Amino acid sequence: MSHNKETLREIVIETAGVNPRKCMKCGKCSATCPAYDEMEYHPHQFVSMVEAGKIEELMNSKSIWMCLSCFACVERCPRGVEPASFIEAARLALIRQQGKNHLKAEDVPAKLNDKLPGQAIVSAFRKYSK
Amino acid sequence: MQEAMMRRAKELLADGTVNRVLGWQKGEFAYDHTPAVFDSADQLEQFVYDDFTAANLSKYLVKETKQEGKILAFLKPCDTYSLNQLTKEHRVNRDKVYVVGIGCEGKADVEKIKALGIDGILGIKAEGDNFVVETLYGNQTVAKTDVLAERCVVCKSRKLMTYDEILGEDGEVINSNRFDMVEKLENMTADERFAFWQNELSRCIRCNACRNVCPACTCEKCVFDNVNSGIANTAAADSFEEKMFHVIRAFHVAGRCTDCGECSRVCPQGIPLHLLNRKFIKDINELYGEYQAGEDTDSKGPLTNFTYDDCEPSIVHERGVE
Amino acid sequence: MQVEKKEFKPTIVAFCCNWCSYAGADLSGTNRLNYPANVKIIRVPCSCRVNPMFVLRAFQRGADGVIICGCHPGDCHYTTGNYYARRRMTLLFSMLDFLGIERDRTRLEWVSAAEGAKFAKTMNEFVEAVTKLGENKRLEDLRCKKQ
Amino acid sequence: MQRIGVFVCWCGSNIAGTVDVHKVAEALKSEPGVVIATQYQYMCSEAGQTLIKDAIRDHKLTGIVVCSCSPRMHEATFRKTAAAAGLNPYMVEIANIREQCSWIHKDMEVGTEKAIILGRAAIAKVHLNAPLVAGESPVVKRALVIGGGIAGIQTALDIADAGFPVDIVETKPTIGGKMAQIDKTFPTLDCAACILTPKMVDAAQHDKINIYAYSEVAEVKGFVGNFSVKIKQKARMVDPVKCTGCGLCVEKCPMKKVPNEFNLGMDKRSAIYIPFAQAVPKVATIDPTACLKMKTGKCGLCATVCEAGAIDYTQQDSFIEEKYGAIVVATGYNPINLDQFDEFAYNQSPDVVTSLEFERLTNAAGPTAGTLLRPSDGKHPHTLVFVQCVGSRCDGAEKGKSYCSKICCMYTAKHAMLCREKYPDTEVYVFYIDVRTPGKNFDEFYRRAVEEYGVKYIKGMVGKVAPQADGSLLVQASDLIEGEQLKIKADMVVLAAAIEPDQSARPLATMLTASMDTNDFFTEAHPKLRPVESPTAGVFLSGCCQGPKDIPETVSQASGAAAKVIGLLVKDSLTCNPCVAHSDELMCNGCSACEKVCPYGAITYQDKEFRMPDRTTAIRRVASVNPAVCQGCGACTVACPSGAMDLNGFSNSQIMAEVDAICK
Repeated sequence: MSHNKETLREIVIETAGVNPRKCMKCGKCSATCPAYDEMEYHPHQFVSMVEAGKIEELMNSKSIWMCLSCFACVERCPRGVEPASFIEAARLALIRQQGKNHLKAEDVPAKLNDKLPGQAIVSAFRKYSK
Repeated sequence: MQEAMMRRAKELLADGTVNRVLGWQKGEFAYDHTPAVFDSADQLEQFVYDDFTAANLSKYLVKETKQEGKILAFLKPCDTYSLNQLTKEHRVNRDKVYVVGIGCEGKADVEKIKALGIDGILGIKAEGDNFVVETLYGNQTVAKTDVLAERCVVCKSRKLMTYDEILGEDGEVINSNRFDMVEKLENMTADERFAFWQNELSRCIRCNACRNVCPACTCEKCVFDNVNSGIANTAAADSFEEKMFHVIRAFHVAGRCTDCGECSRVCPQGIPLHLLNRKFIKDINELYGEYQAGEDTDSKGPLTNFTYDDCEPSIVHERGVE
Repeated sequence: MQVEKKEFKPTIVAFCCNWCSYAGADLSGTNRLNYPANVKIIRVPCSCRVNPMFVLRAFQRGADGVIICGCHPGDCHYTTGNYYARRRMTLLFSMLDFLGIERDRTRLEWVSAAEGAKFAKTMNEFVEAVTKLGENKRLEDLRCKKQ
Repeated sequence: MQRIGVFVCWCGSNIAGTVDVHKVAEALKSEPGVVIATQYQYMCSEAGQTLIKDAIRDHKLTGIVVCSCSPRMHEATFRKTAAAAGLNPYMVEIANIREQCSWIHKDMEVGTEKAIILGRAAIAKVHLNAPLVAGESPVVKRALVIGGGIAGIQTALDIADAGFPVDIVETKPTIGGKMAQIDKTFPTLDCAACILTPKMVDAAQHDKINIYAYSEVAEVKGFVGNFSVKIKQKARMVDPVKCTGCGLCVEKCPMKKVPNEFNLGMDKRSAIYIPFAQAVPKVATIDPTACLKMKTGKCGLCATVCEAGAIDYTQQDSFIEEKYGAIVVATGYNPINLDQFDEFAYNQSPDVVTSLEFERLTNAAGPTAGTLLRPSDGKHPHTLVFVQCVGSRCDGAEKGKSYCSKICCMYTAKHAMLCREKYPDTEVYVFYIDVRTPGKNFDEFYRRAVEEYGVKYIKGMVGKVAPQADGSLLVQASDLIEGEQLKIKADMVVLAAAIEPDQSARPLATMLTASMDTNDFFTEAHPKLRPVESPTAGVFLSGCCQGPKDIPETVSQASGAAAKVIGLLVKDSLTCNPCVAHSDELMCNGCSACEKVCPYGAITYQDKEFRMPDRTTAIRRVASVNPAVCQGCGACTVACPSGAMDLNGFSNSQIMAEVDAICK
């Protein structure tokens, strides 16, 4: 099902529960983001993209899967804008569509290795599947 | 006790410390003794003191102390609280009163005797712990404790607060549960409370007995009698004005009322007016700390005082039953 | 003939202290923040000037809600006025509640000269609460009722 | 019967836009006592006022009601108009049909109906107005300045130059404030001490200025023109008269390990100390918490060394009571506490400093005698990182301040420029969100830092500062223009911390009943039109106590406040507010409930003789209100059960008449 640009943006903002307009473009979230280098869109860009309504590009980007959801950006943002919530909302908007689960339960055992902490698996399921 | 008081009064009259005596004299019946001023020893023959001399004499001192000479006053413990409060408000000149504090075991309430179905009362004699009531239809005996006045059942203190001498023994402050009825009302729903007070206050005939007897209500000219006060009214035209008179009167005496219970005692319609004043006292105690009006003659009353961290009025919304 | 039910519009009397809440009301006006028109404001020098008589008078004359606004404790232009108002109004509201009058008909709110938005929000909330309660039946004086 | 004139103002379209002014005038014409009801575009204009004056004369009006904007705007104007036409100025009532009616209701019909009701309430009130005459109260021709920074000094100098005596109260042992701690000042880079100390000396030598250093305001009573202030002089244990400031005691004092507040704790001072060389008054002060003699009774070396015999260990705090006509608040600012910002590792590494600490490090009288060295190992820093907006422009609720602190961009440009100029080998980064340079020669100054001195300005914030094992600081920041994440090894990090009011401001505001905003800055009477006065009459604001500002603005505001004070002190007496309480002796019970609630102690009692109803005379205790002291708050009118106490201008009957008119 395709959403037109307006309702998708509203859904993302509503699920994130934060007002993107509060962002004053200081870039502190990107400064603290440990996964900065692997992302083509950086945390401060998520916020301005959500505000501009460019949700499709965000959903098709690699960045939303690179986010470790360590919430450093949420902790450090002086205006309380919570960029991580926007990434999470974008992810949810994507994986909630039909058959878009990023992580299927059956291909987990293949990825397992002993160094992988249990918590990582749990958080992966939280992030990557409905 | 009556003889001791009469003897003492005569002595003080004779040696000139006082030139008149404030006490009670027999009324029409055996139970309605009225306060009276006795100027001479032989007038004192009329003097009476028993379980029905319940009137609080301190309010009479407002007028009496304006006259010449010192006056002897017999005050029960709860009366002495009122005298302290009147002294604090400069309504009574304390040095022109010679106070004889009298111990008190509680006064009887004739309405309670009548409520037991006894009528046609000719005389009442106290014998030990009960009363012998002579009536047209023969005698009845009634236990004193069954007909004790409500305010004496929940008496707050038998301690004499101010006195120049004592007859009988001084008592102690009593930790009584005088707020139970108020609590019961508070736990009712708003509709039940409204119905209760609508029923009670609708019986008010605005005889102003409560105002005239209240030792805290000593204004030179009462707001309700003063034509240009804006709320002058001497008779309640509808249920609003019935409530308004009693709420504003309760507000004026709030923080000053010593809970002496006179207003309910004299109310011909038997309206429990003391509950309004006790509600204010209970609120003040709970919200701003224990305060007993009349305990001293210099402390600042709760409504002429404040602390920086008093509670907000919204507490009324959070408390109690919806 | 179907009697058109006149949509209940409460009459609200607001006592605003000249230094803070009246200025707050003006500020909410300057910012064009609207609140219902049935709130009418009476200017008093300080919240401690509001006598319980005035509150009862307002209810008698047909008001459905009375709200008193004053400076935040500590900000009073007369240093201690609002502390006395706080005690008096707490006891008055408690007594009205004791008599069974609906609690939401009376309210006290601290609004500073810089809080235009808060003033408008408070008024909107208060009118909504009073409208929910309906007409003031328990403290009404029939002679003053609008026919 | 009153003859009332009603004048409805259009206020251009402000009122006429959503209120049918003709209908309002028409409706109010039929109110009892109204003889004329007209409307006009601008009642407050010259023409409007003439319209009123003519109406008063033609219709012999005894009272007027103006339905217009808030009384707080033009009540005074219309009172003057009435007075000019011979009508008592207090027979004027204003119905606020703009801020509280036309501006907040869109629907014309609703607005008109409400305007009519508000008009009726004002008419009901004016019927009961009594002509009042404003009393006079004397003005004490002396001013008090609280705070001895550049703001306080400048205000005091200006007031003293106008010939009025001024007292400065400063909590620290010397005046000078924050400016004394600053090295250079922007935008001209002249040395702060060089331009400040002459003013401090002028203040000390000025015969009209009296300085209470090491003192604080304990209590303020009274009102404009008539304040009585109790000043607490903290004990210095040194007699200010005898002490010559030679500093011998400071040298000889054995206890040398006390953190020196003047250098923000970056070096140590002795127990008996003089904050800095040019201190005014140049008097030693003993720190009782550190002095061995005070704590253990041993030592006493300074007393033996002092030739002037100025040391006196038994000195106690003393109080001075003084009368003033005006009070100026100049309590200044402090950098905020940075504990909440642990991402910058301010508490973890001594090399992360605030800008004020950086000032001290570059200052010749500072802990490193002017050479910029790393506080941790004293080495020369090669790479410096300046971080802007630390704690400023946050959401203000849990963390930091919501406002911009205004001066950081400029002083950081100054620091960066000085650092590059003195140490060309250093690399200086400044991470900013926006560089704000709103002043004369400000932007040119910032461009010089970038173009001439090569300061690297990077748009983006620093996210994290991590102290490394080798003592350097790893700064992780984002460069929003290049879209990169930078990791810089820095030797020093300077945080441009937000500034907040001095913590002595809040208790002082309560004492002065001056109101403050949620950030504890003093609220000005009007943000644009009266920025140097507090709403509380007689209290004036100078410098950062009213909001963040730089030195040029502080000095101009200080002179502004001084001008206002001089305007007040020139008057011999002030017309005082006639809307004061008065007691009806016949009804007064003398129960002193009113005296207990009066905040100004304006009520006294006396025994008076009265003819009683039964032709006897009696002495009765009755209250009487002193109109000069009473400010008209009305607390007494409610405490008085019998209604004897009433308030002019807001009497019981008037307020009840307004209630009736509104509810009708």
